[in-house]
Parts: sequence; structure tokens; C-alpha cells
Amino acid sequence: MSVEVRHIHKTFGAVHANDDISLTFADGRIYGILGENGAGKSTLMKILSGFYLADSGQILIDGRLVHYDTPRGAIEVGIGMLAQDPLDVGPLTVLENFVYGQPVGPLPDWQAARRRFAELAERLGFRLEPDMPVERLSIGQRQELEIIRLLALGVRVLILDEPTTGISAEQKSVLFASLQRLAREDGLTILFVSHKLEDVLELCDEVAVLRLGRLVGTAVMPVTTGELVAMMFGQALAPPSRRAATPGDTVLEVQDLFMASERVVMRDCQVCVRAGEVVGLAGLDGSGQQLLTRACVGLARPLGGRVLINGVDMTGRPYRDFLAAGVSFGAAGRLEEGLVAGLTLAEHFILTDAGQGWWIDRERGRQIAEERIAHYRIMGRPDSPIETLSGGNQQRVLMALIPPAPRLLVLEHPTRGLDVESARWIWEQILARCAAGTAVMFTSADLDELVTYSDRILVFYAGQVTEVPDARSVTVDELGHLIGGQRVGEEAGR
Amino acid sequence: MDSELARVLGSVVANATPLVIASLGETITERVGVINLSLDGSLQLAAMVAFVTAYASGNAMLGLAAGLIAGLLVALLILFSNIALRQDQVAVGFVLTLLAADLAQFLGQNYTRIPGPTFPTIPIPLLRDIPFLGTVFFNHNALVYFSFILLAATWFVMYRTRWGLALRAVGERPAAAFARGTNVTRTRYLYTAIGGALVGVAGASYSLAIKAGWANPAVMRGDGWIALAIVIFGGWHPLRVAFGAYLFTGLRALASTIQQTTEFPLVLVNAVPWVLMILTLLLVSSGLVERLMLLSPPWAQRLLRNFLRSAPPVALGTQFTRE
Amino acid sequence: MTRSSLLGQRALALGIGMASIAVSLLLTALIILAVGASPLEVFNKVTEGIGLTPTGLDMVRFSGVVNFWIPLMFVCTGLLVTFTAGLWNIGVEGQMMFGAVCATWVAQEVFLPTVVQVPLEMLAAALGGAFWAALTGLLKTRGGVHEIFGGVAMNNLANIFSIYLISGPWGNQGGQATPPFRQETLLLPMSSEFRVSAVALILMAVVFGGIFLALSGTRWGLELKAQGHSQRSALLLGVPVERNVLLAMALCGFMAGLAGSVRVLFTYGNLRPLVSGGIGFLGLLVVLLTGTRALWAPPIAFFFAAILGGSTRLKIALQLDQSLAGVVQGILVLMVILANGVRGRLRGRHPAQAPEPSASLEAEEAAIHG
Amino acid sequence: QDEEFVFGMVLVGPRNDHGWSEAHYTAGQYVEQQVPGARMVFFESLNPADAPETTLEQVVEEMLAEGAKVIFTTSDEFEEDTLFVAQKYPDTIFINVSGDDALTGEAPANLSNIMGNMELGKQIAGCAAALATETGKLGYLGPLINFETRRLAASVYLGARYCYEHYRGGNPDDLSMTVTWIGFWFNIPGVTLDPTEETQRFFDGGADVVISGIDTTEALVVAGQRAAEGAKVWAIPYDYEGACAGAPAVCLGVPYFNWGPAYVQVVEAVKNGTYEQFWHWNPPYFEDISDNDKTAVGWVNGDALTEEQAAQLDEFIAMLAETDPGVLTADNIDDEGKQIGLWVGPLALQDGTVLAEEGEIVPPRSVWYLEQLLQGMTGDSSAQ
Ligand SMILES: Nc1ncnc2c1ncn2[C@@H]1O[C@H](COP(=O)(O)OP(=O)(O)OP(=O)(O)O)[C@@H](O)[C@H]1O
Ligand SMILES: Nc1ncnc2c1ncn2[C@@H]1O[C@H](COP(=O)(O)OP(=O)(O)OP(=O)(O)O)[C@@H](O)[C@H]1O
Ligand SMILES: [Mg+2]
Ligand SMILES: [Mg+2]
Repeated sequence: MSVEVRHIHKTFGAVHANDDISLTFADGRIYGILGENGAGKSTLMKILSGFYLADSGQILIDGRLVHYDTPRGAIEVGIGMLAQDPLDVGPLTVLENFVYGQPVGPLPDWQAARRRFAELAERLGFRLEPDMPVERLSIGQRQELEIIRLLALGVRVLILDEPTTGISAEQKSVLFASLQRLAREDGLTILFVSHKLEDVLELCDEVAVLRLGRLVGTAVMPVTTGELVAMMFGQALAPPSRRAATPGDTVLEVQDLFMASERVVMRDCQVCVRAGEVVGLAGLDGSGQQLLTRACVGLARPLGGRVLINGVDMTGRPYRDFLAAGVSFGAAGRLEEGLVAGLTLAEHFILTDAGQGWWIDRERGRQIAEERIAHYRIMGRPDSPIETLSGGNQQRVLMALIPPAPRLLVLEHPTRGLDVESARWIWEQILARCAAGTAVMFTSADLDELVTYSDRILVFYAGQVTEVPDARSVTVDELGHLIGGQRVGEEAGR
Repeated sequence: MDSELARVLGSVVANATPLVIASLGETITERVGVINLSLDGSLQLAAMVAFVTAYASGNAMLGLAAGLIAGLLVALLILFSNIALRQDQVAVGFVLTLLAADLAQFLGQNYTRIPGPTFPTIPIPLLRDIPFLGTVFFNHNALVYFSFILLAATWFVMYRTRWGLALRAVGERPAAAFARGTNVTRTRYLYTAIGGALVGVAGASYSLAIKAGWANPAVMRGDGWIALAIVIFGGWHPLRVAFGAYLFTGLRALASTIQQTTEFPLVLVNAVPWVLMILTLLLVSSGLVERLMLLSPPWAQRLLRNFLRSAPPVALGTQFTRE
Repeated sequence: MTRSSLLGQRALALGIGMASIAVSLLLTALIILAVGASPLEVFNKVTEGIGLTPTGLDMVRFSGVVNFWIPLMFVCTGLLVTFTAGLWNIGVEGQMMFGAVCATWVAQEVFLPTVVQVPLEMLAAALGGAFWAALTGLLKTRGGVHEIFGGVAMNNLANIFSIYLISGPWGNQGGQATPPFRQETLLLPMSSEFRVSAVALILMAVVFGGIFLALSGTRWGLELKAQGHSQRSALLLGVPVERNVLLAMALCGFMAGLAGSVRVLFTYGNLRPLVSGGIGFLGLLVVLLTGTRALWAPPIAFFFAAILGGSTRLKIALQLDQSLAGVVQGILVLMVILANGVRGRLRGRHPAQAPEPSASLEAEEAAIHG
Repeated sequence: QDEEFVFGMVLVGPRNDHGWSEAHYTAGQYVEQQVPGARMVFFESLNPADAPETTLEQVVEEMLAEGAKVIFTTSDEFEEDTLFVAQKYPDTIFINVSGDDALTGEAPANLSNIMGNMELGKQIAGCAAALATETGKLGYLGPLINFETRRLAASVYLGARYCYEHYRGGNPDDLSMTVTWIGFWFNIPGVTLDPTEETQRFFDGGADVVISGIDTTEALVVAGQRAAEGAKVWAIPYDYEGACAGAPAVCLGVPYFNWGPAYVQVVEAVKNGTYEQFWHWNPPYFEDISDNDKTAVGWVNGDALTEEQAAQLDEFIAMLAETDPGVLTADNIDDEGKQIGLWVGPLALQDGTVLAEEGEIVPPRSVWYLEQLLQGMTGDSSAQ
């Protein structure tokens, strides 16, 4: 089934997210959709899959004009999308998620559904337990479930929006193999949105590149990485420079940590982070990294083991004690964890300003806010409510709230959702602190980021922690295998 | 003659009926993502409306219908102000708790403590004659039987049908439900209406059967809160919720029986429901169960998870807007 | 924003506000008609009941309104604190009752000159209320029991406890109130005409002023505001969330206890069941109406007190149940909330971050670890 | 045109409760009929559950504003507050029903007390229960515990024992009567025990007659429901002449108060300026116990009473009439020979203390101030 979009326009307020985009996708082929953050990729895909309605423009399937404005409508014409965070229902089982949305009567035939599910999974090489609640699956498994579900709905055009962040190398290769099969054997049209040039090079037959809402070019494979980068950013980006680490005293020491969550049990975890060092925590979502970061800042109480900061046992102490001991923490969510919607910028600085007395000195707060706004180049005023800032600016505020030289800086996904520019800027700030002697520990789903900035990398797999022997020379690909559960030794042998 | 135990259990089953119906109704409402906090008031309003209607018309069925509508309207008002006007469900629910109770008192002021139509006891032929069970389960009024059917139907619809999938999905992840073609807003209105209607039926079952008549102060004052707590205790699962309602009624009866044979001060018996309420909420909310679950071996985890899972619907109390 | 559009918005807000009041009046009138009474006559009797007579102000009746207003303001003051902190302190009724119990204990057991006795009673009441509230706070922070449920349970327990004391240890043979307190233990009215306790009135003003300043001017007030909007983020910014929850609850309980002491030491002169008289719930309605705009609390509370005060007259003159007061108040608050929604819709934007405490009963619990 | 005379009536429950408060309200209407120009202003449901924010003082002031010259405060609950307002408004006459301030001498001259001698009515009720019971188990649904409620419960027991022995030929010691105190005069959810559930518990436990000592009719309603389920059970409500209407088929009868004649007397006295302080404990008019122009305490047979039982009951009432103590007042309450029906020895209190030796009449004051339930009754004698 071929799909054609013609002159698609979509604006959000002042943002022209899709600006006159026309493209054609033929059946049996895999298309890579490339572009920096905010280029408009997701917007276009959401228009195709019925989540958004284009302001203007047309969609044609096999040359025939179609209209729909819901995901359901898109499915009916044969287009299905797998979102980056799959749109499934956590507490429902795999089988229930599979059945839900299928055109069945009021009383589904559960046995038949079970058979059909097993059949499709088998064919694509996915191994999924039908009675498992979906909330216990990894992102990769949930993506597999969504693909099976969409195929069962009979989609002929499959859209995948950044499916390769946060999955292991194994899952990636299974995914790629099945996508290839679906395109070659079944003649599906596959649209693959990604930032990862390697993935696109490996998988796709053609690419289309968007920038600032406009289509800037298409190309048929093979093309070189350099050509793609030039199309995406207008110029080739210099690879980030790496600095030499000169670690100092041990700042954080974790001994025999024992923790558990719904998804994972972590035992006997040992970690040590020294001043001036950047330690990256790699692993699939829910492999235990978050348990560690939360325990290290006093937000979760370990079931066993000890957490030492500067040699002092802080196990089980409250978060405030960790703050007092020089620990700073940046959580993954911004408005959920770290910024208070409803408070102004200045109020944020007053709250975190140790120099404020019992009575608030608003003038002092405003001055500090102005200072930081200038220094961190935040787009906003001291009295702007924080929720009116853009995502990138919120991230900057979070950085500005971190004191200039904490002893230990723990960050979760510090650049998630940021474009390359902003991400680099954030890392500049982090590394500046690091150079001043701060010990840094961070998690990321972006293997590139881990490889680029870490002095040491700890890999989490199902609650097991192993250190990558030589973080400086590990490749993204190797790391991808490690987070998928391969042992360090095994991998070396391959 | 039936055994005393059978008669006592029969009383418990009958007395638990409004609580069972109300907490099942609230379970349905909350499973679709909406908190109807107004239960304590809407039960009273429904009871009053049901009684006055039955009294004026001489027909208990009409009364029931009127009570049902009262409960339904209150619930819809909460959802309307949430969906259409974007107001907080809890705030509106709280105001309606007080307002509905006052309305019941005011509008019902001339109808207190007068006899009116009731739902008669209908022993079920054959089943009634089963020793013990017959007395416990099959010698009641129609509303008690309705609660049995409701329980089975709620469970079946929720876990075995396509509608149940949509219901649960809307309460857990409205965006996913939307992506699969479910109209989130309509689904919320539908099940909130059903849940509210059941609360109305529960209110009517007080004034038309269990505590026949309308009185002021309303005889069920406080039960709305208990029902809300039972929903949490029951982990939003209809079977466990109903179990909670029966257990609660049974313990309340037990406490007052025990009081009569001991020196325990009589007024303090009234503290029992509230102490029970706090204890059960502590049990499910303090993380004790989760901790137990995490530390137990995997095979036990599975069992425990099924029986003790008490996570509220993820989207409870939130709004859904399509991007 | 341009001047004219700002003016336009003001006008719109005013218009919607007026409309919501008009709708409330209309609904109330319909409800009164439904029980076969005349709304106009009801209005007359209520105004008469608060002391507004054609010949002038009837001080005795007017002081009746003030005597509702004083405890109501204590409660509202406390609730402003919990409300700012994002807490639904429904338990405020029980905190009043427990405070009243504590004041009663001192009144019955301690024999000192009035100048020491009365402050001691009020202090005991305040501490008792604070204790009762802190229990609910602990249930929340340590046990994960939402304060709405904790509060409802604690209300009932306080009520049952006071009834136990009245009917048992402190009662006189089954009476439904304790024996009257000695004259020295009571708050006294200013005059036989204006029957209002000067002590209570002054204390109320001081307490309200103090809390207003603390909320608007101190770091602690800002902390409460932050955690009221997002407990999780406030915690990560270094706000001692758990301590503040307990503190806010205890402070509110403190005020509620004072309100309770006014009820027993002034209004009744002894302890009775349900001594709180629904004033706690009324306070919640007032604070829901004012949001965190504290300065609106006194006039709105006064208005509500007037409705309540007038309703006694209603019952004698027209045989209408006093619950009409609750009906009017409830409808008014509901309409104003709905009007806020309408205003938001007309402006065509998302509502500002909800000033109300967080909607999600359970989800926020994770915010406080422990 | 008669000059208007306003009197106030403060009710603890609603005026249509088919119980205590309705009896007073009806009496007020009776006064309006009987006394030319009399107009009642009333306030119903003055109690902590219904009107938590209202005080008796406020109500009285509102009534004074309406011009009330005499105010009836019709509950034990109002005793202390009535004393207070009586001192505050010495020009108004206050009648507190069921109180004893005028007996103890605490009351100022403008405060008097009225009570009906329901002890006799309750003996009739006890007799009717004993005539009907098949299981020999009676339940008594009591309100809160005080002198009045103890003596009323005990009176039921006395009547039941007597009739069980004399008409049923049973051994009175085989007859059991359990008293459950719910905690107030009517159900206040969360405050009192639930009378509906307590009545169910009586029946579940094997009792087949429940006698109500509370102001409302739950016992009768539950009995009606149980009868519909096929159980052979009965109930005896209290206070109000029409109380059986809720479930006539299971109603054995009702002892009721008829306050009208006494209220007319007071209102006329105040109107004519002949009022003098009094304390009255008024008897039934035994000539015709249901004559509402004369009697203070009445009894009507219920539909459930068989003809034979009714005849036996008449005989019992006639027996009671022989001991008629007449109007008991502060002056004669300690007189020798004032006998209240079956209140004659041998009688012992629950803890075994002798109340009266064989043949000794219990003085009315001791009945009024009954310290405990009687020996043989099951249930608490005090709240602690
Ligand atoms: N729902 C929305 N409301 C407002 N603005 C939006 C919305 N969705 C997208 N945008 C804006 O439209 C632009 C394009 O966004 P889009 O999500 O399509 O980018 P993208 O190419 O997918 O970026 P990324 O690589 O970060 O996923 C961005 O500026 C974004 O902020
Ligand atoms: N809730 C809001 N209220 C008002 N304005 C908002 C709100 N959210 C976003 N905006 C504004 O809309 C614009 C787009 O926001 P968005 O988060 O998509 O920015 P962005 O293009 O992704 O920026 P960045 O690169 O910094 O992340 C911003 O300029 C922001 O100020
Ligand atoms: Mg995107
Ligand atoms: Mg962005």
C-alpha cells in the first residue's frame, strides 16, 4: 500500500511544526525519517496516524484521497503507529491489550485471540507471555506487543517513532529483522523515525530529512553519515571533545545495596564515585539504575546495605540531610520532579537560596533570579510562572538551581528531549562543575551520551551491576549488547 | 426454625446491601478515572428522594427510580464540571457531599419518620428451603438479590467483555484508550452515570428496605465515607470490594454483640467502624503489603499481587484532553 | 496584555461572578418554593434574624452572627494554612471537638483566677486540636492514609469520645451535656446588649493577621505554597515536606482548638455533643471560595455566619428547617466553582494551576517517602 | 375576639416523629383548640444532631420576640438550659417536661415541671409483651441511661413478670428481658447504636417481642419486616397514640403520653394570672385510660393483640387502677401508701441491694430516683 502526503501544514500557536510537506512512501520499502529535535517528525507521523488533524494538506492511499481524524480512522485505512512510549494499558495483560481495540463482539473469544496472538508472535520471533500485565514488560517487549497488535488490525503502513531508544542490542536486532521481513515478505510500508543515523543506515531503503518543519531533502540508500548530518543540521557537527579525568577522593560509596521495586530486585550492589569523575549508569528502563540514584540521594530507603557520602553513613536519612551533605539531584521529569508549576522563577530561587532568612527578601530573590537568568541564558523573567517556559528553558532553570559546586551531582536523563544544541550546553555546565571537583553520576537511555561523557560506565541488567572495564573505548554497539544482558566477558569473545 | 447463626448472617447480608451497591457503584466510577467523593451526601439525597417519591406515589419502584436519578445527577454534575469546566473532582465532590446532605434534610423535612412503601421480602422458592444458606441468602427483598446480580455482572463485564477492557483502559490510560478508538469522554460519562445511579439505588435501598423510612438525621450518615474507604480496601476490584462491604458489616455487628456481653462502654462501640476504616486503609496504603510482596518468593508474589494489588487507577481524578 | 483587554477580562469576571450569585439565588428560591414557602418571606426573616430590622440594628441578634463568625474565622485561618499546603483538612470538625474537650477538662479540673484560668483553657484547647490534627497528619505521612479519610474518621472519633465523656465520666446521670462550668472559667460578653467576647474577638484578629503575614511574607509560607502546588517538586527543591505537612496540620488544629474553646467557654458554657456545630465544614466551604486569597476570608465568613444566624429565626417564624442555610451556602460555593470553569472556558485557556489541593487522592502519596 | 396568648413549644425531635415530640406537638394543638386565643410557636428538632448550631437560649429569645408568655421545653435534655433561661427571664413561665428542678428546689418560681406517670403505662406494655411472647424472651430498646429510663424499663419488667405468672401460668424467672441502651432518645448515626440493627439482633437472638423505650419506631418497623419474612414477632412502640400505624399487624399496643390536659391547665393558669410553681407527676385517668381530655398517660390496644389477651390486659389495667397514686407532687411524693402499680416488695436492685421487703411499697421518690435496674433484668444500669 503506498501513501502520499501532499502539502501538509500544521501549526501550534506560533510554531509551524509542519510546513508544506509532500512525500510519497511506496509499499515494501522502509523509510527513515530524520531531523533534529522539534523538526516536526512526530507531528507528521501523528497526522498520518490520526492523532492530529493537519491544518491543510491531503493524504492519499494508493492514489485515493482519504480523510480521518482519529487513530481509529487511520487504522481503518491501514495506517498504524507505534509511539515511542507505546500506548498500551499497564495493568491489563498482554492478551487483553492485544484484544482491546480489535473489532470483536461484546464477548471476545479469548481462546481464539490467544491462538492468533501466539501465531503472530511466533512469526516475528517475539517471545511474550500473554498473561503478564504489560506494566511488567520492558519497553522493547511493549513495542513488540504493539507491532503484533497493529498487524492483527491489518495495518499496511507501520510507523515507528524512535523505537530504538532504551532497548537492548538484541531487541534491536530482533526488531530490525522483523521489520525487514514485514517489508520484504508482506509488502508493508514502514516509516522509521529516528535520531540514530547508524540505525537508519542499517535498516532503511530511503530517507527523508526535516528541519524546522520543512522537508529539506530525500535520499535513496546508500548515503554516507556525513551527507545525512549535513542535510539535518546544515553543517557537520564537530565531535565533542573528551577531557582527561583526574579523580580525587571517594565521594559516594554504596555497599551491598539491597533494593526492590515492582519490576526488579537489586542485591549486593557496590558503587563508588570519586570527586571530579563522571559515572554513567547504563541499562534498560527499570533495570535498577533508578533505584540506585534514588537511594544515593535519600529519596528511597534501601532494604539493606549502606550509602556513604564523604565517608559518612547516610543510609535511611532523609533527602534534606543528603542536600546538607552536598548532594544535588536532577530528576527525570521536570515539572513533576524539580520545578513547581504555580511558582515564579524568582520564587524558585528564593526557595533554594540559603541566604534567605525567615522573612523573605523578595528584592534579593529578584536579583538572584536576574543574575541566573542572564548567566544560564534562560528565556524568561523573574516573575514568569515556571510552567510558561519551554522545555529547554525549564531544563536550564533546573541547572541554575543546582549550586555551583556540589560534592555529588546525581542526574537522571539530563538531556532527555533536548536538541543537540541544548544538550551540549547542559553538558558544558555539568562538566564545568565536574572540573571544580564535583562527583557526577547520571543515567541515560541514550547510549551515545553515555559513551561520550562517562569516565566509567556501570551497566545494569535485571538488578545486576557490572562495570564496563574500559569505558573510554567501549562502543555504542557493545554497550547495547551489555544492557541487553550479555556479560562483559562474552562480549569480548565475539 | 433457622439457627441463630443463619439468622445473624442473614441480617448481615441484608444490612450490607446498600454498602455493597454503593461501593460497587463507586468502584465502577473510579475505575473509569472519576472520583465521586459526594457519596455521603448523595446517599442521603437519594434515600430522601426515593422515600418521598415512594410515599407520594405509593409505589416503591417509582421511589427506587427517583433515587437512582438523584444519584446519577449528582455524579454527572461532578463529571460535567470536571470535563466541561475543568474543575477539580475532589473540590466539587466535597461541596456536593455537604450540599446533597443539606438538601436532603431541607426537602425531606416534612417526611421524616412516617411509614411508607417498602420492598417486601420475597423468599425464593426452593432455594429458600436449603438449610442455612436459604436463610442467609434467599429470604430477602428484591434489592438484596439485585446486589448479588450486580456483583456478578460487574465482575463479568469488567473482566470478560470488550466494554470492560475499554472501561479499565480509560481509567488507567485514557490516551491509549483514545488510540484504540474508545471515546474517552463518552465512556467516562457512561460509567460515571452508571456508578452514580448505583449510589442512588443504594440510597434508595436504605429508605425503602433496610432502614425503611426517611429520618433526620439520616440513618446512613457516615456510610458514604465507609463505602469510599471500602473501594480502596478492595483494591478497586469488584469482588474484593464486595467482600470488604460484607466483612465490614459483619465486624460492626460483631462489635456491638461483644459490647453487650462486656463492660466496654456502649458509646465507644460506635468508634469501631472508624477505627476499622483507618486500620484497613493503613493496611493497604502504608506500603506494608508492597514490601511484603517484594520480599516474598516469586511464586508467592504472583498470588499476593493478584489478591492484594491495591494501586488506584492511574488516571484517577485527572482530565483527559486530546492533545 | 493591553489595557482594554485587561478591562474586558475584569468585566467578564465580574459578570460571571454576578451571574453565579444570581443563579444561586434563583436555585435557592426554587428550592424554597418546592417546600411550599415564600422566598421573599424567607429573605425577610433571615435579615430579621441577623438583627436588621426596619427600626435599626438589633444588637442582640447581630451579636449572634458575630458569635458564629469568631469561631468560623479561627477555623478559616487554620484552613488557609492547610489549603496553601495542598491539604484537605476535613478533620477540622474533630479538631474543634477535641479542643473543646481539652478546654472542658481544664475548666473542670483546674481552679485558678480567671486571668490565668481562661488562657489556660484556651491553650489546652489549642494544643488538643493541634494534637488531633497531627494524628491525621501522621496517618498521612507515615501511613499513606489520605487526610480526607483520616480526617473523616478522626471527626467521628472525636465526636464519639466527647459523647462518651458527656454521657459517662463527665456527665451528670445521663444528661446530654456536662454540668455548667463555673463563672470564672468562662469568656464573658462585652455587654448585655452586644454579647460578644472581647477576648475571643481580639485573639481572632491577632491570629488571622499573624497567619496572613506568615503565609505571605515568610519562607515557610513560600514552602507551603510550593508543596501545595507540587509536593514532589517541593521535596526535591529541599522543602521539608513531611515536617511541613505535620506543622500545617497541627497549626490548623491549633486554630480549630481555639474555635472549639470559644464554643464551650462562650457559646454554651459546658460541653455538648457535636460542639463544633458544623462550623468546621463551613470553614472549608469559605476557604474553597476564597482560594488562597486570605483577605477575602473575613467578609465571606461573615456573610456565611449571617446566613447561619438568620436561619434560627426562619425555623420559628416559618417552620423551615435550618438546613436551608447549608443549602444556600453549598449552592453558592458550587456556583462559584462552576463559574470559575465557565470563565476559564470563555477565556479559552487552560485553567491556572489548580489552587485547590491536588485532585489525585492516591498518586500524590508517593511524594513523601517513609 | 379573644386576646392572643402565645405559648412556646420546644421539641427535641421533629413534630411528626410518631413518638415523643409529636405527642407534645399534638398537645400544643390541643391547647390552641381548648384555650381561646392561644397560639403556639414551636421549634422542632433542637438537638445536637439536627441543629448543632442552635442553643435553647436563642430559641427562647426568638420565642419571646414572638410574644410567648409560657414556654414548654419538652425534654430532659433541656433541663439545665431551661434552668438557665428561667433565671435569665424571670417574667416568663417555663415548663420543663420530665425534669425535677422544681422538686429539688433549685428552680426559680417561674420554672415548673410536668411528667406523666408512664411507669403505669409501661407496666401495661410489659404485661402485653408477656401475654404474647412464645419464646419467653423480651427485648427492651432503651435510650440513654438515667433515672427516668431505668424506672421505665424496670416498670416494663414488673408488668411482664406479673402477667407471665398470672395469665400465662409461667414461672416469672423463666422470662428474660434484655435491655440495650442505644445512647440517645433516637438514632443519631455514628453517635448512638443503630436501633434497627439492635432490634434485628434481638430477634436474631430469639426474642419475639421488642418493647421500645426510644422516641422513634424502628422496633415496630423491623418487627413488621420480620413478620413479612415469616417470623412470629411483635413490637410495642412508645410515646405517641398513633405509633402503631407503622406496622399495625405486629403491634401489641402502645403506651402513650397525652400532655394536652396538663398543658391546658398551665396555659390557662398563666393567662389568668393564677400560676404558681409546681412539680407534677400525672397519673392515667383510670376510669377511661384512653380519654384524651382527661388522662395524662394512655394505652391503646394494637391489632396484634388477640381478644383473649385484650381481655386479660383489661383485667390487669383494672388491677392497676386500684393502686392509683393520683397526681404526685413535691408535697406528697414521700407520703406513705402512694403506690405506683406493681412497685411493691419484694424487690431488689440489679446488684442485689434490697429495694423493698415483701409487701413494702416502694415510695414514689425511690421509684423516680431509681438507682439501678431490677434484679433479673439483663443490661447495664449505668453508663460507666
Ligand atoms: N501538542 C503540541 N502543542 C504545541 N506544540 C507542539 C505540540 N506538538 C509539537 N509541538 C511543537 O511542534 C514542533 C515540532 O514537534 P515534533 O514533536 O514534531 O518534533 P520532532 O521532530 O518529533 O522532535 P523530537 O526529535 O524531539 O521528537 C516543536 O516545536 C514542538 O514544540
Ligand atoms: N503552558 C504554557 N503556557 C504558556 N506558554 C507555553 C506553555 N508551554 C509552552 N509555552 C511556550 O510555547 C513555546 C513552545 O514550547 P516548547 O516546549 O515546545 O518549546 P521548544 O521549542 O521545545 O523549546 P526548547 O527547545 O527550549 O525545548 C515556548 O516559547 C513556550 O514559552
Ligand atoms: Mg518526536
Ligand atoms: Mg522542546
